[in-house]
Amino acid sequence: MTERLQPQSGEVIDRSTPLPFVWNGKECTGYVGDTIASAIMANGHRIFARSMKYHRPRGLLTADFWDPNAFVQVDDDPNVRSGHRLLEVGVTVSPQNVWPSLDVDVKAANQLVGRFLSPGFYYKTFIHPQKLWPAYEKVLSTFAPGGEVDIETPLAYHDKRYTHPDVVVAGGGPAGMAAALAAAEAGASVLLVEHEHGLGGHLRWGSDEERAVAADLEAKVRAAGVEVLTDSTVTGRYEDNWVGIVQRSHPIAVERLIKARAKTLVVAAGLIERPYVFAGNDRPGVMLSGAVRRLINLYAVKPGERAVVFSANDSGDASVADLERAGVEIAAVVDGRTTGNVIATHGSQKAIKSVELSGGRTVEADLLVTAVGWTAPTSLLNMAGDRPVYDPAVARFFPSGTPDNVLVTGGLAGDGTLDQLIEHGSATGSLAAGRAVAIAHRLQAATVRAAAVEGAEPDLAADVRTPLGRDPHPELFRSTTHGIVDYSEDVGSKDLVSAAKEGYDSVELLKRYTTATMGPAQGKLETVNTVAVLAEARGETIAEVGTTIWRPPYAPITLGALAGRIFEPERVSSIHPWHVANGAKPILAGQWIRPEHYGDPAGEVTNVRTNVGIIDVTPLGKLVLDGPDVPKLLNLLYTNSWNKLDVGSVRYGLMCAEDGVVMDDGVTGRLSENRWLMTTTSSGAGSVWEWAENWLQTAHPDWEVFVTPVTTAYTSINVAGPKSRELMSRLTDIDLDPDAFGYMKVRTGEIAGVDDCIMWRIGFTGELSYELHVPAGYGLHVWEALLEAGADLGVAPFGLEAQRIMRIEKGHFIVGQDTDGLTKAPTTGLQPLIKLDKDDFVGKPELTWAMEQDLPVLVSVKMTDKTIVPPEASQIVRPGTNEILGRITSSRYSPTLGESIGLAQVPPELASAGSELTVVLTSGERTTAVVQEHHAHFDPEGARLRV
Amino acid sequence: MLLVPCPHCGPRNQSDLRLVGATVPRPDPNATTPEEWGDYLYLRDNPADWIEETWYCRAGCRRYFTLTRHQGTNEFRNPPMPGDKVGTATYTTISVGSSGSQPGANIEPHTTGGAS
Amino acid sequence: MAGIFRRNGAGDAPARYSAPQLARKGLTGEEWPRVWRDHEIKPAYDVIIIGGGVHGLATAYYLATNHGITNVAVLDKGYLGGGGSGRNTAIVRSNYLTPEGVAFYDRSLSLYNSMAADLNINVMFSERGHLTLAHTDSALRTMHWRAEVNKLQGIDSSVIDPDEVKKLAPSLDVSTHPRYPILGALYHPPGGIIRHDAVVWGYARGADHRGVHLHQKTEVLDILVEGGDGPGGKGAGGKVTGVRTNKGDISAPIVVNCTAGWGSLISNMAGVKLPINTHPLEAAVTEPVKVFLPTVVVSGSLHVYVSQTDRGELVFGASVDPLATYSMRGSLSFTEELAGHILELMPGISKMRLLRQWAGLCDMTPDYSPIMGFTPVEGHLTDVGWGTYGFKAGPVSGEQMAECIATNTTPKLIAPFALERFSTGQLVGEKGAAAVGH
Amino acid sequence: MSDLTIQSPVTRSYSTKTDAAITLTDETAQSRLLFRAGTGTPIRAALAQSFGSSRMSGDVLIAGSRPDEWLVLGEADAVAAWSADVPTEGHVSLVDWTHGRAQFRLTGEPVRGALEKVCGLDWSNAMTPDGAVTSGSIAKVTCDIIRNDVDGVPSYLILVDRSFGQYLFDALLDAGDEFGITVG
Repeated sequence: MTERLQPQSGEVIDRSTPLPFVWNGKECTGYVGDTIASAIMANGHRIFARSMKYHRPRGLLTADFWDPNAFVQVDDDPNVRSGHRLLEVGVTVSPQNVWPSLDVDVKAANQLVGRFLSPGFYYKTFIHPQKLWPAYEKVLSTFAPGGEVDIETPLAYHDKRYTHPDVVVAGGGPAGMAAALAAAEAGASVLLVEHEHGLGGHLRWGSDEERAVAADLEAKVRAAGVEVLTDSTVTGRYEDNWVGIVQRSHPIAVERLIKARAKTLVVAAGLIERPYVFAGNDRPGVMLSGAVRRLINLYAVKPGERAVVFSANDSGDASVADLERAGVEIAAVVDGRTTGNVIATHGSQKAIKSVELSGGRTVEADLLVTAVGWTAPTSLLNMAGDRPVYDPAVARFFPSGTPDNVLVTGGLAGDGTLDQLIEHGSATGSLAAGRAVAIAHRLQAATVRAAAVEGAEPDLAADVRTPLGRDPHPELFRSTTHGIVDYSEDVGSKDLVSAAKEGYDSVELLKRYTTATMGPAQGKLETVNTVAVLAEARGETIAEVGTTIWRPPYAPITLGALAGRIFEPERVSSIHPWHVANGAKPILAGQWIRPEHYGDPAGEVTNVRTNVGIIDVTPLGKLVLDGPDVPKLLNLLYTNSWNKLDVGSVRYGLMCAEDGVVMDDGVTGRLSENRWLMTTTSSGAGSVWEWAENWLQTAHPDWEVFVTPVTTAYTSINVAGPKSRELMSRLTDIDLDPDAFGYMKVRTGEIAGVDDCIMWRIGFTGELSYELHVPAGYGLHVWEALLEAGADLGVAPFGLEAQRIMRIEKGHFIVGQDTDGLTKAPTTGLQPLIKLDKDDFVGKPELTWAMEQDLPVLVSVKMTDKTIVPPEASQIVRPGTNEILGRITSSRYSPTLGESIGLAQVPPELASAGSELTVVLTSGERTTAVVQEHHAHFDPEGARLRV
Repeated sequence: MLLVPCPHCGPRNQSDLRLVGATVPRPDPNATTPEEWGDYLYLRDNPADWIEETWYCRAGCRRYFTLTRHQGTNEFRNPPMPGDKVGTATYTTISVGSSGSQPGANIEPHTTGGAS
Repeated sequence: MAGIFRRNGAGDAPARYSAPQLARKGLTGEEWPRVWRDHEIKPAYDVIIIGGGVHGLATAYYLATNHGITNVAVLDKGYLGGGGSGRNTAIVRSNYLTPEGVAFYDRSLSLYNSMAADLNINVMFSERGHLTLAHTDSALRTMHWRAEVNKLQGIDSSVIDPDEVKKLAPSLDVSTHPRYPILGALYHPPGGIIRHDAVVWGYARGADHRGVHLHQKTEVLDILVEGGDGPGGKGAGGKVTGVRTNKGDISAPIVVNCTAGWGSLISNMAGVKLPINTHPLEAAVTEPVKVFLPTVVVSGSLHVYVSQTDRGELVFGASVDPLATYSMRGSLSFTEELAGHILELMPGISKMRLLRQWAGLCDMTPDYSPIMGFTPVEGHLTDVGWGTYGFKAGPVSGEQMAECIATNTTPKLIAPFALERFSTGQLVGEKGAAAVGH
Repeated sequence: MSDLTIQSPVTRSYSTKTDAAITLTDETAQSRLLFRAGTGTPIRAALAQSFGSSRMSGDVLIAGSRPDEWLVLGEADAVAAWSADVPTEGHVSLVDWTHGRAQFRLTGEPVRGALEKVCGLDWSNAMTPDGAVTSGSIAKVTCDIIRNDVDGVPSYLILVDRSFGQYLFDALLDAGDEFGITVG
């Protein structure tokens, strides 16, 4: 029976604050400072879970974060490491992977058929009849391990932080603390990150003297100004020492991801105790020495009544002393450094009754403690490019070489007395700080905004540390019997041997075939034993077999912490508050939120065609081009010619990439001799700007042109409709007489009392229209002035949908909708705008050839049945077949014409007016459409535009 | 998060820049053949080795410039951080900005490919 | 041409995989025979295939099975399935945008469907349906486009509304979410996931037992070519004579490049330059939880795709890293973006934990479509440039490449993917819908 | 137009506190000029400010915001007065940036902590001293940032595309929340 001990000198529990909680449906009580696992044990429970495949009862093994048997569900939080997570008041803790209960588990019947569940058994069965596999799959998927996700879980507050410390120390044991202290004393800014809830590493559950050393170091570390994060993990080391840290202890965030650009990283991750492989090694009551030491010394929990200890090192020896002090009877101590060995445990499924030792001896016990060696958790070093090398004399891996900005200390680097470890840590911290100085100097010197640096760049400090020694340790991986290697995945050494014999005999193949090391501990406990068993099967050494590469993250991170605050920028025009107040239906266009309509798009169309409408077109990309060489730039970027555009005029241009594919279009106006305003599509605003800069900076740095994006410096409003001139005349002194201000002209002046407005006569709608570009701080004012001044003219706002309908009525195409990633310029029907006689323009050679090719043609179409609007992207096929010839790219019902119209891409042979197209509707039914003579369905001569 | 040595701003996070692509000379548009032009549009050297490429410092100085990067290790010549790459003596060979060279002095004009 | 091919000695009959066999071996403790065997490398083969992934192994398998050509060696510098075949997210589907793509992947899907029986190994094909979400008007239009093209090709594919999306994947947030509303989805019932490693092992086992030699840890250092107009007699007009490996030279009149990540470097060895840039593609997996996500979910706008394995893990992927590189180190920013985007879609899973991330290499071509078939060097064929779609295409690529090799003519299904298209400008239109193509 | 005031993109109202450690101020109503100038132009001498740094010149702040770009910021009258007699000969571009950008100021001792939550730049005194000018992504939007301490208290001017104004303002308030922030 497990129970709470009398107060222990190093215990971290606060007995004055009991915490009630529920475990497996039973009321329990723990204390502040307890982990969930220690509290459960203290309440007399030893079984935490059932294993994944065979559903065998499992108890604590390591009693820490890596315990493979101690995953629990805490309220809506699945897969909680009960060996690590601190107990909180009132939580409901449930075992996972049990059905119907922890005590009675129907799936445990799997044990009976265990001999058939050989590795890869899935692959070898359920093949015939194939139709039945989905049914098998359904059953098998109920065996999925792990807790349950409540998909209604609310998204809690998560955030992130960037930091740029000189030194990050991963691991707050004695060496890590010494490194942090020395670095801080050398003047470095230091972030010390400790996975456990307190600093000290293995000293935390050590002797009084050891804990005193730890406390002293911790006090010095804190006094030196080191930023200390406990219950936090360095999860990854990425390129250029970009270090990921998950902080689980932040006061306002559930978990916080810290991204540190560390000048140097000190890895002091310590060592992880390795389990031993033998028959019955997963029976509840088999524990590692670290587990019993934690339970006794930190949490005052008695782990059993009568123990056998199999010890091959100091940790095992110390556990004997701890157990004795806790009143556990020591039935036997078996020394792994000589010839002693553990062969098997015997007992029930739920408990050990006896331990079989080498030499035929069997000892009664309910607890077996093993201390057979260590795994070096070299994950962070792997991520830094290190390929650790196995040392058989010490039975663990050691680093073989890290970059200059990654240093290793503590147990990962070697062995020594406590003093030696601290001394090595201290030297490592000094070295890290010294190197950080050189790196900081370089960064500061290279960064233009930074403060000036004095003197020459210091040399990178040389490594003059006295290396730590290596204490011999016997190679103890597997006994003479077979047992579990991967507890999470329920993979035994026998499985590994047979998989290797089958041909899966490289580490990677073996891993994939058996799933060993693929579970939640990601090989922290299992990797070395897996490699050792494979080496044994292949008759090779561990070094020859090699090891797998540990991938990030070092410890799992919640998706919430990785996401952090979810920043999804959104942008709005100055008129946005008005749109919201006036019932506009919002639509997302890239990052912009725009009005799709104000309730009645067809009515909005009619109002534009009969009165006057206004639309907020602020997202239209706008670039100011300044300089004498602007025409050269325009000639290069557009397919048409820009040599003779007068001041006060605007022109449409088509822009292609070098492969001749249409990339953008828009209108550019000449405001003065050397100043032009270019407009782009809304989605192209950013890319056209970068495109122009690219050509200017790399191909023509001698051209005198400055490009400045002014998209949101102006609020853009299109005023469209037969009454638009009347409306504008009420708000501006600019001469609007058609002779003075004709179609495709631009004027600047005052509108509604606002200076420096730009107005040009163009429009997408086909009506007389003025596009206003108003300084954005006054945009809402002008919008409201338009509505007020035009009330008697019937002025009303219209949205994107009305504009879409009107542009189809006019046969205007939209880049990216009516064109696609392969549409070359001639398809658009704008051949007159492709000036092959220009000396050069982007895409010229490709377009020269394209003019000769049979490319698809963009045409306007009417549906034969006026009421059918085929969805955009409906396919055009050869009659009577499924052969695709083209597609409807745009379609709407035209309220102006009272019929269904659209644009389509068709092959040249179907492009002439009157051609009948067979269109397949979503339902599969077919209808027909007829190609029109003009692109514009409405007012093909453009008379309404030019009035 | 790779640190990219912008010659104007200094080392910046990769997310602040955009890799435009390998630097390829543009054929004379009035004398090129479809094969040559196809090569210009599509064919890039793709070595696991040093490569000349164009970067655009999108969030910083908004300049295009050429850098030399190793496509196997992502190391830049002019490494911004010493000793990051294992097994290559990167630290002592070249220095950035500290030897009196003006930021931007190592930019060469070049032509870019057709990617947009 | 088939006359020049010889047979390797056929292998022992492979052990049949079945439940009774499993029971018998379980009771008797009898061991399973090796899935594939080790052979001495012969001095010459009829066909050498570089790359022991699903493409290379399937090509070898179909050469032996469909064409009786067995004097074939598959060379891999590492272990079988260690590249893209073992690093992908195991999604299969056929709802592509172009008729070429649809026809091709539909054949692949039907081969996947019968694979368990054909190869006598349970590849755990889970035909669970595939949802591609649309968050914008234009994305919805593209979904319609794909659906219509698919339907005309006989593929089960349609656009469904948010309510139907919710029924298929209850964890998705289909409310009028302010930022990325789910406006609809392309639903493709035949899409699903498969146990990718089993596919590799199945083909390897099948090829081995038909006499193909599989040589792991055999790295090709050079492709030997004579008579070409480039340096060293390589390049256009040349003729392949064999390969040089870390284990010596091997003669062969036909050398097929079935690699991913190193595709351009391998063909460069023959003097053939390919329009390929190599980019890493990252993926990640969570800890297992009880199964709650029954379909494959893809969002192009959010650059994420996700499915849940029968083991309960969520498997995530994204679009390729814009940095062209051969470095396969994982990045933190990938997992950050991924988590942010997945929580946009499924805000209820914020407490799930990301367990492991990894990267694979993708050879990207300008039109996101492969380069298959003959090259200007006689005897050097490619099956490369698969970008992010390689795994899905494995079976059909193998089948078609085998036919190409055996008949010395280009089969119709792969004709659109010829190398020449980049100089004639006949690019394949798959790029249009390929922001995230899973 | 004298009765018109420049509308701010920040249109929501916020409560203010007196004891907050950080103050966020909306300075969009100030004037902003953007100069770009080719090498050898006389205005470069008049601006006399290198890329990455800034200084007060009378009542205006002159910042070298790009290798060939300068910002001049201040109250409308001061900016108008300053720009009245700058030489604009040669290859020079002058764009009134007043309406193109929202301008916010974050002031307070813990501002660095707030910025570190939303921006990956190094805000240490060595890398970003008073007067430093840079640009970078804040909450995923590209901003111009000028460190412009007020009476020795760290203070940063943040300029962003006007259309992102409300979004960024909210993101900054959120970032400052854990330190105590108020709208000034």
